[in-house]
Order: sequence, then structure tokens, then C-alpha cells
Amino acid sequence: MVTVQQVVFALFALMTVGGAVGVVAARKLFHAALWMILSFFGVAGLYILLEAPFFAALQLFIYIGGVAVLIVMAIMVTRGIMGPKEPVFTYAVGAAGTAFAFLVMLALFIVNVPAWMGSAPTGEVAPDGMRQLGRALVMPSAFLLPFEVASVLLLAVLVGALFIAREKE
Amino acid sequence: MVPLSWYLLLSALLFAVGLYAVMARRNLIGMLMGLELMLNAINLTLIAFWRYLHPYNLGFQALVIFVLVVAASEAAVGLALILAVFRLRETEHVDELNLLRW
Amino acid sequence: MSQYALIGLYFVIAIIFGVAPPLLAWLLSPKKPNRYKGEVYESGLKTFGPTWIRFKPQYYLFALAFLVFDVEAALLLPWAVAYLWLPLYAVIEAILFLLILVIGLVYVWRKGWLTWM
Amino acid sequence: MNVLQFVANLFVNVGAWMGEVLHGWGLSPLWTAIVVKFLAGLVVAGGPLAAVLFLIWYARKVIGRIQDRMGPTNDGTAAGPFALLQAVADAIKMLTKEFIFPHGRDKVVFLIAPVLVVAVAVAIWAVIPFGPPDAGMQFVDLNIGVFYVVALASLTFFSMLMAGWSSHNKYANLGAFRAVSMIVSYEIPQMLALLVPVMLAGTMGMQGLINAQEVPFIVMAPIPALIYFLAMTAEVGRLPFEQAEADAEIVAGYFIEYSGMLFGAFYLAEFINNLSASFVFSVLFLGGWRGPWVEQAPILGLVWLSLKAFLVFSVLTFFWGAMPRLRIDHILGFSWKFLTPLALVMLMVTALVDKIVQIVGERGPSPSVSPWTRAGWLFLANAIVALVTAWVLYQVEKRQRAQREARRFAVVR
Repeated sequence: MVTVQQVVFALFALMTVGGAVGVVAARKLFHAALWMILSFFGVAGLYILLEAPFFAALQLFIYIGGVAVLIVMAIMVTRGIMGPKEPVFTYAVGAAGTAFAFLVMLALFIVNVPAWMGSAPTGEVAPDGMRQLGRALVMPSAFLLPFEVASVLLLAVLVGALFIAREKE
Repeated sequence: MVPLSWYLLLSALLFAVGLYAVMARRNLIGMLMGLELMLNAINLTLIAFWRYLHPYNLGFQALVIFVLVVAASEAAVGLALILAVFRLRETEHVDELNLLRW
Repeated sequence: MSQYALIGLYFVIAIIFGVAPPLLAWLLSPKKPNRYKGEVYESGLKTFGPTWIRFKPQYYLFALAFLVFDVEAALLLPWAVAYLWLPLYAVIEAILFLLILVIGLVYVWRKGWLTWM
Repeated sequence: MNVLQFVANLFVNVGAWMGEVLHGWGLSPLWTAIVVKFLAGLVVAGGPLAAVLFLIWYARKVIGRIQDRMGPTNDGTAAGPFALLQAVADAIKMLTKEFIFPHGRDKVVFLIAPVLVVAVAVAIWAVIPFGPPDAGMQFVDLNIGVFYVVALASLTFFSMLMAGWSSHNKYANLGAFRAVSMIVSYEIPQMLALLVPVMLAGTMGMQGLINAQEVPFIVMAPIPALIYFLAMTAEVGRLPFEQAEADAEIVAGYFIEYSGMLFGAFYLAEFINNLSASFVFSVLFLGGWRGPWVEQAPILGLVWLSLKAFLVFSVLTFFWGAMPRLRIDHILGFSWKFLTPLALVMLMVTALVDKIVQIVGERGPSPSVSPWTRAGWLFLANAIVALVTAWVLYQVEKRQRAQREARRFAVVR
């Protein structure tokens, strides 16, 4: 019996993988970026299905509204816009194909782990999960250190990226 | 209900396609896109494990957030580098970036 | 979950609202294309040079800075939701988090990388 | 049940009535609920569209008056009294105009962009609370409320970039690039200002935000409200931040090559975004549906919220009529060198002051702090920050003027 959830999962899974295949197969870089956005959107839908709406919104906000915008703008700044139609299947196809086969085998192995076979989640999601998360991020006993280190990382990225990309006179 | 293994299979597939994009695309920006797909696959795995196995463990969620931070940082620095390389060499094709080959 | 099923339903409506007007107009409007109508519109002059001009990289610097602060704001969202229930030292830690980034902003500003050249 | 009672709780009653009717037709409860919700969704999505038809007329009339013109009139046309139907006439005109497709466009992307921009603009309305909870006046109350709005709005960037890229036109490209880099820059102060109400309310849900506003947040956080308003003006592309269109410089920005209803889609989406931004601002800072007699008659919530949003929309329109267009580097500089630092400072100050007030208040005779005490201290903090900001700006201006004078005299000599 196919449930509604499974249909929705299939839909988002198709979006995700289809988008990813589009990234590989699109001839124009701009189209590849648009496929990538479709893929991100599919992942956001899967987060909703996994009852993590905050992360779905984060996915939209950071990946689509941030990273993908930057990538598209980079395509527009550099010549990749209409650039030479690049051949998709190059000498890397062998290596990548091997990796792909390996990962598919890994995935098939994953399917057979008994602990992961159970279809039902082990518990309910806490209704105030976001508040707990916010609390955990600034608690010294939890994730305070990574939180502050993330800030330092962002500082380094801000200074470093602008230093690299600036116009030198 | 959707079994956990479906999510794992899906993210393995996404990771593989992302890896393929990194290896087969001959353009720096295209490779970066592949990287972002791979990071997405990781996040999807984490969220799926969190939901199915440890819904009360905040570590998974925190880890997802930090992966997001790293992904965004990587994109920012990577794109800045691509821009700098492009300005220097007027190309972003890895096959043409052969200054250090010999 | 049912909330998000409703959001899904609403997305369907939103897409209907997006598709319907152009579709209706497509049915109602005349279709008489000719080769002059489709020419690139650039104030009536004939277009010259390539369409894909280079943009000033300065635009891009702002976009890079945007991404950093975007992530920072997103990181602070769970903290903001938990704020009312946090002790003082946790608030100060978040302020420290912000201050580290302020250092970056001030540095970048002082160096003049946020100034249009 | 008399008529007044029916109207007072209109939406719940209509929903219940429709449910009964559908049930009478033999639909199962699940499908009844789905159909009723679908119809409710059509109302939520269609209401703003109808409002926009009026608001286009209103905006044109107001701007006409500001610029000493008449605005739309009904001289020689059938646009009704005061040309009220002008927007309807425009809509009919647009529906019957030919689509002109530029050569060299990207066929699919060119068509997706206008559809996407309208769909996103409409989708935002799902979470706007038009009335109290249980009054059937909010389509769905997500617990990520405002974040949903912000996250969805980031899809708008792509409709811009797609439109600009697929048009195969220099101006369209430049317009898209400018628009996105501007909106992206203003997203930062907007997000930082948004964190303040979220912090004060302790939730991102729309109803939770309104519940916390016994004192409207514009009193508790006037400076973040101002920052949010300015950033919002930029996000919806209104003057003085109208770089996206800039009809005198780059003809019409990223949708220059669109014609007929495809152009109409961008125009419509722009107005819907203006209106939804006004509604979101009203919810965040002006207390949403709060107002007298809402408990007795929930329908009044819709009236109060609409009035507040109309006020905000009017201010946006006055800006539109009265402001000059700034240069792109000035706009970006204003965001990065003024709004963002100020928003960061405000976030820190609000967090610190509110927490201290809370802690001190809990030590006092009564265990909880009254919202007015809280508002008083926060307002004071805001006032101090405003004074310091004004002083800093004055100093900077003085120094710059001294430099300018020195340069001028140097040239003369």
C-alpha cells in the first residue's frame, strides 16, 4: 500500500536527484545552476517530510538565497555565461563512474543494515525543538565552542574572501 | 511511513551524482556546484538519522547547522578564488589552468 | 505535519495564480510575430558588441560579504527564539559572537573594500 | 444566531456552513476539509490581488498629486468615477496584448521567471494572520512564521536573475545584477532587525509575535523598526532604492524584454510584494490584528490589520512619489556602512538591556516584569543609541566638510 507520505517522498526525491543529474548534464552553466536550485528545493521538501521545518527554511535561506545566488552571480561575472559548450563526458568519466559504482554499492549495503530497516521513527519530535537548539548553541556544556569558532571562521571568510576578490589597483 | 533506508539511499545517490559533477565538470564553478550537492547529501543523511534514531539528540541539528556554515564559507572563499583566477588568467577551465603543471 | 500539507496545498494555488494570467493572455492575445518585433530593445538603437558584458567585480564583493552575514543571522535565529529563557552569560556569549563579526566588518570597511572604486 | 454574530465571526461561520453543505453532498470529512481549505486558500491568494487593483489606482493617484498632476482620470474613458476602474482597464489591456519574444532568448527560462515571481509573491500570504487564532483568518500558523516569509522571498532573486539572463539584453542583465546585489545587501539589516522582535517575543510564529505585543514592538524597538522599514523598502524596490527599474538609466531593468501579461506578472508581483511587506511590517512592529473589540468580533482584526498595512503602504507610496533615485554605490554604501552596523548595535543593546531588565525585575517585589516597564527601558536604550548615532554622523559630516573645504581652497590657490 502506497501512502501519501511515500508519494510525496518520491516527488521530492525525483526533484533532488533529477536536479543533481541536471547539474551534471546541463551544457550551459546557468542551466546547471538552475538545476542545482531545483535539487536544493527538493532537499528542503525532504526536510519538511522529516519534520525539520526550520532546516527546510534554512536550506532555502542559506543555500538558495545565499550560496546559489553567489554561484549564479559568479557565472554572470565570468565568461561562463554563454561560454564554450563544454563536453560533459571527459576522461574523468572512468574515475567518476568507479566512484559512482562504489557509492551505489555502499547504498545497497546501507539498505541491508537491520537497525536501519525499521520504517517508524523511534520517537516524536520535541515541539519546542528550536528553543532547545538555541539554548544548546550557547550552553558551555553543549555547543558553545563550535558556535564561537563558527564566528571566527566567518570572520576569516569575510576578510579572506574580500581580500582575494577585491580589485587590485 | 517512509523507511529510513530510502533516505539513506537517496542521499548516497545525491552524493554520488555530486561527486560525479565534481569529477566530470571541467569548469571551476561547475565543480563547486557538485561540492554543494555533496554537502547537501550529508545534511540530508544527518537529518534523517536525527529524525529516525535520535529525535531528542540536539547534536545532529547542531552539526547540520555547522555543516551549513562550512558549506557557505567554502562557497564564498571558493568563488572569490575563482574570481581572482579568472581575472588573472581569463579562464575558469581547469584544463587551461596549467601554470603549475611543470 | 498537517500544517505543511496545507502549505503544499497553498503552493499549488500559488502556482495556479502564477500560471493562469499569462495562460489566459496567451489565449486572448493576437499572435503576429515578425522579425523586427523580436529585436533586442536597447532604447531604439541597434545593439552592438556582446550581450554578456563584464560586470564590475565590486558588485561581487558585496555579495560575498552578504553570504557571511546571511549565515550569521541564520545562526542567531535559534538563539533569538530561546532568548527569553537564557541566563545573562548566554546572552553575553551571543554578543561576543556578534562582536567577532563586527571586527571583520570594521576591518573590511577600514581597508576600503566596501567602497566603490 | 443573529446576523451580527454571524458577521462578527464571519470566516469560522462560513467555513462551518460550507463544511455542512459539502458533507451533505456526501463527501468524506477529509475531503470536506481539503475542499474548504482549498477555497480558503483561493480567498487568501485572491484577496490581495483584488486589493492590488485598488492600490495601483491609489498609488498612481497619490503620486500624481505629489507631482502636481491629476493621476488617472476618467476624461473620455469609461474608467468609472475618479477612474477607480483604471487598474481593471489596464489589466484587460494587458491580457489582450501580444507577447513579443526577443530573439536569442532562453525559451524555457524566459517563461519560468514571471510565473515564479508571482507564485512566490502569492505564497507569502499563507502565513499572514488576519485575525486572532481560532477565528479562521489565517491560512496556517507555522512555528517558523516570519522565517518562512524571509526564506521564500529569497526565491525572488532567482526570478530576477533568470529574467535578466534569459532576455539576451545588456540592460536586462545589468538590471538583474544591480537589483540582486542591492536586495541582497539589504537583506542583512532586514534579517538583523527581524531578530529583535523574534527575540522579544521568543518565537517566530506570527500569532506568537502578535500575542507578545501588548505593547507594540515599535515602542520597544523603534530603531530596528526603522531599519526594517528602510530595508523592506529596498527589498520591494521602491524609491529611493529603485535601482532595479531605474527607467532613466537602464530603461526598465531586468524585465525590459517582457511584454503583455508577462510584463504584467512582474508589475503585479511588485505590488503584491509591496502589500505583503506592509502586512508583515504591521504584524512585526505594529501589533498585527490587535485593536479594540477584537475579542468580541474577530472580524475587526482584519479591519485593524488592513488599516495598519494601508498606512505602511501609504508611506511607501509617499516615498515613491517624493524621493529621488540614489546611485547604486550610495545605496550599497548606505546598507553596509550605516544600516548593518546600526542593526548589529541595536541587536546587542536590545539583548543586553532586555535581559538586565528581566533579571532585575524578577528580583523585585513582583516576580514578572510588566510589559510597559520593559518597553520604557528599551525605548530609553533606543533613544540613547539614536542620540549617539546622530552625534557620530554629525562628527563624520563635520570632518568630511573640513576635508572638502580644504580641497576647494587648495584648488583655488
